[in-house]
Amino acid sequence: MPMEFAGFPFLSAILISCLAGFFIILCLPEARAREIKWVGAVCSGMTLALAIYLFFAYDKSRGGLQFVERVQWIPSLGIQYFNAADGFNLPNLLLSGIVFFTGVLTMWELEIRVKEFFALYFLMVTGVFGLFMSMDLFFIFVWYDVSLFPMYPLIAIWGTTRKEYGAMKLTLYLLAGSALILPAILYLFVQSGLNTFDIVRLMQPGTFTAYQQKFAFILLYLGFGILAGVWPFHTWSPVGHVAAPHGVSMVHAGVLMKIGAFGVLRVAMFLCPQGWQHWAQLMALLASIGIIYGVLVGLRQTDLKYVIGYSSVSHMGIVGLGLSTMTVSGLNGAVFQMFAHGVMTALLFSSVGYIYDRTHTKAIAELGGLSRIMPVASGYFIVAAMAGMGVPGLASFWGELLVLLSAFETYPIRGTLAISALAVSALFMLRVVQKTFYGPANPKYVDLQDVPFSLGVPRMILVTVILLFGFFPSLLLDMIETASIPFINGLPR
Amino acid sequence: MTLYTCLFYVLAVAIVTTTGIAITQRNLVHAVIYLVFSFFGSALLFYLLGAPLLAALEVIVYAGAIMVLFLFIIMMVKMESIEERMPPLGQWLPAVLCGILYLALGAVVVYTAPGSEFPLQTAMATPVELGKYLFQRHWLSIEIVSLLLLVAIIGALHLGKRKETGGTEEP
Amino acid sequence: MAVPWVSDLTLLAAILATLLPLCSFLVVMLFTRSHPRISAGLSIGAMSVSLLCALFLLNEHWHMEKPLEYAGRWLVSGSIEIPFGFLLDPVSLLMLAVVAVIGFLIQIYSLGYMAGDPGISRYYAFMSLFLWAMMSLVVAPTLFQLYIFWELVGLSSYLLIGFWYEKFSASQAGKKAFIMTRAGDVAMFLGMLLILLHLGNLSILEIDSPALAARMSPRLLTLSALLIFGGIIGKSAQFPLMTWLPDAMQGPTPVSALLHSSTMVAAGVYLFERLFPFFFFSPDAMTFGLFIGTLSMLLASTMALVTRDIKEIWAYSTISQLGYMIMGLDAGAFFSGAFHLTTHAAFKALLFLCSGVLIHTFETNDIYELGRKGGRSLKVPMACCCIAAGALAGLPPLSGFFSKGLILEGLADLSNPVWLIAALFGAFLTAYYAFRPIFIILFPREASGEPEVHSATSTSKDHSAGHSSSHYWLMGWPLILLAGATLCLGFLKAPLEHFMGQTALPGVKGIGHPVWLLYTEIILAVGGVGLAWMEFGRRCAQQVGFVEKIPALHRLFAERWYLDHFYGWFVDRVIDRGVSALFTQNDHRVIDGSIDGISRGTVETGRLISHMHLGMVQYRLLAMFVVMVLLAFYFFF
Amino acid sequence: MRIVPFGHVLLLAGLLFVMGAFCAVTRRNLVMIVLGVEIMLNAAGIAFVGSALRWGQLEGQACVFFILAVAATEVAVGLAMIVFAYRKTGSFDPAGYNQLK
Repeated sequence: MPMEFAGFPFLSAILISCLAGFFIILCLPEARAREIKWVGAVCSGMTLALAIYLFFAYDKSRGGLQFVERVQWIPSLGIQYFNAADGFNLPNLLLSGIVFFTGVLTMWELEIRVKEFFALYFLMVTGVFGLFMSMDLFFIFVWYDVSLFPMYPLIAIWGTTRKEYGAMKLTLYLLAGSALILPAILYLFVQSGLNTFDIVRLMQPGTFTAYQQKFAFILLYLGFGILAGVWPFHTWSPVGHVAAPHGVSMVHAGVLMKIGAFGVLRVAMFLCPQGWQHWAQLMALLASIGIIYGVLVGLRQTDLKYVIGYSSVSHMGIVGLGLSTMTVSGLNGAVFQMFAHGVMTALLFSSVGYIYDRTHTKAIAELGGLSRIMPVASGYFIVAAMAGMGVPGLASFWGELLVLLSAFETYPIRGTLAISALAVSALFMLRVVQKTFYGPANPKYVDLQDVPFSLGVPRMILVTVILLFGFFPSLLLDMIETASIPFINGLPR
Repeated sequence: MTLYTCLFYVLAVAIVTTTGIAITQRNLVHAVIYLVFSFFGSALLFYLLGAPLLAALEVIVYAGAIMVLFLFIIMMVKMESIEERMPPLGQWLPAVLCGILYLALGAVVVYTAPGSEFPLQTAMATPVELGKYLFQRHWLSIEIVSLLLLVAIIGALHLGKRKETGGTEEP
Repeated sequence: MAVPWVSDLTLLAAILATLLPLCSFLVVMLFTRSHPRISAGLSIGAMSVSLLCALFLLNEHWHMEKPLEYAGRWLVSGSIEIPFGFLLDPVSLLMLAVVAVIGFLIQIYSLGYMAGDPGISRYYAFMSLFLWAMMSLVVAPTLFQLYIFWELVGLSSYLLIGFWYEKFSASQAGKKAFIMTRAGDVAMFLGMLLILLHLGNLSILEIDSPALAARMSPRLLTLSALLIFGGIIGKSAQFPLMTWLPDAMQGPTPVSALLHSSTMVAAGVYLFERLFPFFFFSPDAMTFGLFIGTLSMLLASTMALVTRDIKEIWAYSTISQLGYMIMGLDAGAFFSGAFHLTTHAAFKALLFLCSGVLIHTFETNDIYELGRKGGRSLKVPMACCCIAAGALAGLPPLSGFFSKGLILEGLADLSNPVWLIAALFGAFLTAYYAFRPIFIILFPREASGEPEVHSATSTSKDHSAGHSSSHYWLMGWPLILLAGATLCLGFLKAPLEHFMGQTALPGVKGIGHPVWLLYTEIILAVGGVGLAWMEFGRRCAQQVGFVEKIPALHRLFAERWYLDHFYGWFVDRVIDRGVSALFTQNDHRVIDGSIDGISRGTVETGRLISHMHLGMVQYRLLAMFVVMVLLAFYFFF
Repeated sequence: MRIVPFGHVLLLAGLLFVMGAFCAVTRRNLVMIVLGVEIMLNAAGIAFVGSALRWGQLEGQACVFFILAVAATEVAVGLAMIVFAYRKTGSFDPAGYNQLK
């Protein structure tokens, strides 16, 4: 097998530590819940450490693909194990690491069927990491499905509200997405005539005709777009988020939805740039509808997690809008927003998780006045909600700013529509904050404890990340730019 | 318009009519009896079309053996008394539609095919000729068919055997 | 990023001035939440250093030829570059000093006012955040940075207005403030993008230079000016986004003082000052601004005529004074607006702080009740209050007289006399409503047929008396300082005008000084005070205002011209029950419905097909038959 | 001596075939289904005999011979199975035979 490794295979190490966690947990007996959680924490911490290392070890001045690992696997079909890091996937890898680690810590209090939960959880995250780092179409598809199928048991067993319905809906939606992706990938494979699934080779200009690109792009866009919550294929996401247990919601909204957007970027836009240019108008339309639609529907929700779910729809609309602009800033903003939204949603779900574990309700009407009872837990939520409104100084502001700016430049009317959603999103977030955390304390919950320090760790990490990238956006943007500038400049005119 | 032509049409009408009555009869015994007439008609038609041996076999095997076997079974299990359910609409409507389509298609094909207007001339293949032909050309098939009949007999025996009593001899 | 800059003392001072409050915010939030004394000390300490730096900067650059600009790279994305830095010119230096002074005094005052509140650490943290945001806004060199801090100012005022979050009205008011200003911000953001698209960057100095006018067509220029003015409308609570400001008094009184004088609402006018040349290039936008300013000024004055809540009166007066500033600026008199902003900051802070003492002592906001409980017995606050009200009314020789006079002179230069007449009428109303509460508190009438509910007032009075003596002077000193400022600021007009005029701003007119205007102003102010005296002050007065004698008018004013009803209706009916409900239904019925329909269809199809798998021979026969027919068709055609 | 055009024989066979198929497909009685199959076989036989005359070949008639044999076999086995099934379920309705489901 011909191999190519540039130094120590850090990317594979991430996958291996995930899989190692998976197998160790499988081997441990069910009763040793404590050990299982520690194994989970250590392995996920290792992935986070590796992701952070990669993020800072990446040579920004050189750019391009780094940490390349390539092994021929099935040469006759041109399938290879091909991982690499660039400016687009490193932020996402970092995000996955953060959300994964904090997700494990958030589920620290889980008591039922701990072993199965963490095993499935690790499997899901393996798929996520694999997808982000893979540069081979075949593996992208495989990882996509690996990350999806544990969702069903995770939601259906450990979920809460209408869990079977939510799990079923989510799984069916996402499988429908993969049913669109697979033919598109095979179509590209066959049409290229190169007998390879290698994205780098397939993305050479002139590989596909304009017609082929248009056809494949729309399939890939819709297929991955379903996972990214593109309007009108978004209804799985609130339902799924509500039903899922908190740690899963975190990964789900924080990372899994990014997979969709990342897939659109990595597969659809990389391979079919002309298709992208052709369909960009449609993308922008759907995205801006999604932005305003998400907040308006969220306005009427009565369940805390539904609210977050719809805000995700809106924020992912911003990502989609950024991807549709065909400008450097739009792409930067989109990738930045992927990262920022991931962290922010993870924080939202994490704090809601804490509150739900104590009060056993997510109905906004039944909560109220929580700020008095648990100021710290409320504080986490409020910070995340502020981030959701795009308050400066918090990470998602920059993503929104860049996206809206370039959207306004490219599509003035749709951009204006999306910008006007800013006001509504404030209304919607503040309404939730007011009803849940302000007002007189509910006597039912007066005796509840605030977040102790040990349980606050994951939330603190997330807040720190939000603030860090809110104040120093260049940390992330410089990284993204190493990928976005060559990509945009390389587009056929 | 020869006598043979008249004969053919008379036979054709007779066959179709009796078959039609047979398949719509609710009483099974009547249906079988009508079908026997249909087969007699077919036998005559075979004779008309120059196959006397086959005509004889038709009468003996079809009208004689097979139909009698039917009657025998029907009477054995007292089937006349059983109410037959009307088939549902979803069942016979497609059947009728397909039938009509099929007939229409057949008619079109028959009339557009080049050789369909070819007039049939009377001729006769004597039983001797047919017998010789069969045993010269198709002796292996004859053997296979005989084997098939044997297998069928054994199979029928096996199926008809009553488990609890250890089996009764079935004709 | 500050390393090579440290040698520059100016820059160091600017960095210190703006950054220290942020540090104190972070430290308080993260570490000293449970130690109120340390938190307060940290916050005040940071603020005092900021104050010193601000004053140092003002002193250092009292004579400057051209604006100083420092910028460091903050963010680069494609062609968009967002620098972070400082722009120091007379406009920003003066405002920085004003914010620092008032912020510092209010923080001292809060020591007394907030004593005993469980959330005092949080209070000081938010205060620091607020002041940081405002001071950074003031020195922002680009519209981007300004917008960022503009949003942060909105956020921190949201947090402070809703500080007592257990009170429904407080959290509601905070929300309202944030959302209404956000609505304006959306317009401002659009305007900003419009400029960015044509100019390529958002440096304030470049926007103010005539180069921009050359690059944009007049219509686009007007459009972007109007959009940015939308942001000002929201922030400075002008018509039609004015109703959040009166509600914002639900926060602690020092917060209101800060909010109304030098930070939140001042930010809007400050932006106008900042972009004054830019607005000046589009006469249509200027006229529109004049119209909005006048309208808000008059509307707010009428509302102030009838309300009984002392803080609400001052809140309306803020709106009307902001209206004056915007009128002055829109009339082209740049210095008049800036000067009125400065003097207003002093006397409005004073007014609120005085009322704060009264409210703190008597635990009520109602002016009649304050009078009845003996508001006149608090000598220092009442005296200061009178001075401030006099400044508000424009009585000579207080500061408000000079600044308002400047605005009137600017308006007199306009060809259309309508604006001047409106402004003079407003001046009369101002004097009237400023002294109405003063007289009511000073000369209480016993049981004038007002059925007041005396619920738990006596106990609360004891409670407040317990700690008031020690805190009284903590609150008193800032009052006296501010009263002094109110008294003398007017005489600083000439040096300030010289200072502000140093960096040549385009479009500033030479202002004439018609003498009759001065007299008219004095006569109207005195007339307004006199009318208030006639109705509320003299011994046999009924203490019923002339507006209250006309029920319809009274109702209209008390209901704030039904603006709130309109917004309530709009948010509730149109957005919440209209669009939002429609979309929710769409989600449930159409999208989910069709998806569920598909799944149900699949299940039904499966059931249909499963009929064929009943083990029923006839269906198979039928299928064979059908397939045969189809095959026949296929082969023959 | 002419009898009829060849097409008419084929039409007759086709009509009979359709009748048989109809019988086999729609009647809710196993015996009638087998009967329908018999009719179809018979129709095929007529077509064969006609073709044999048309081309003067004995091959067609030979086929009919085999068809007869197969028909006899089929009826023997089929009827035995009917009896068997009747003993199992007590019904001749094909819809009742869904034990494999």
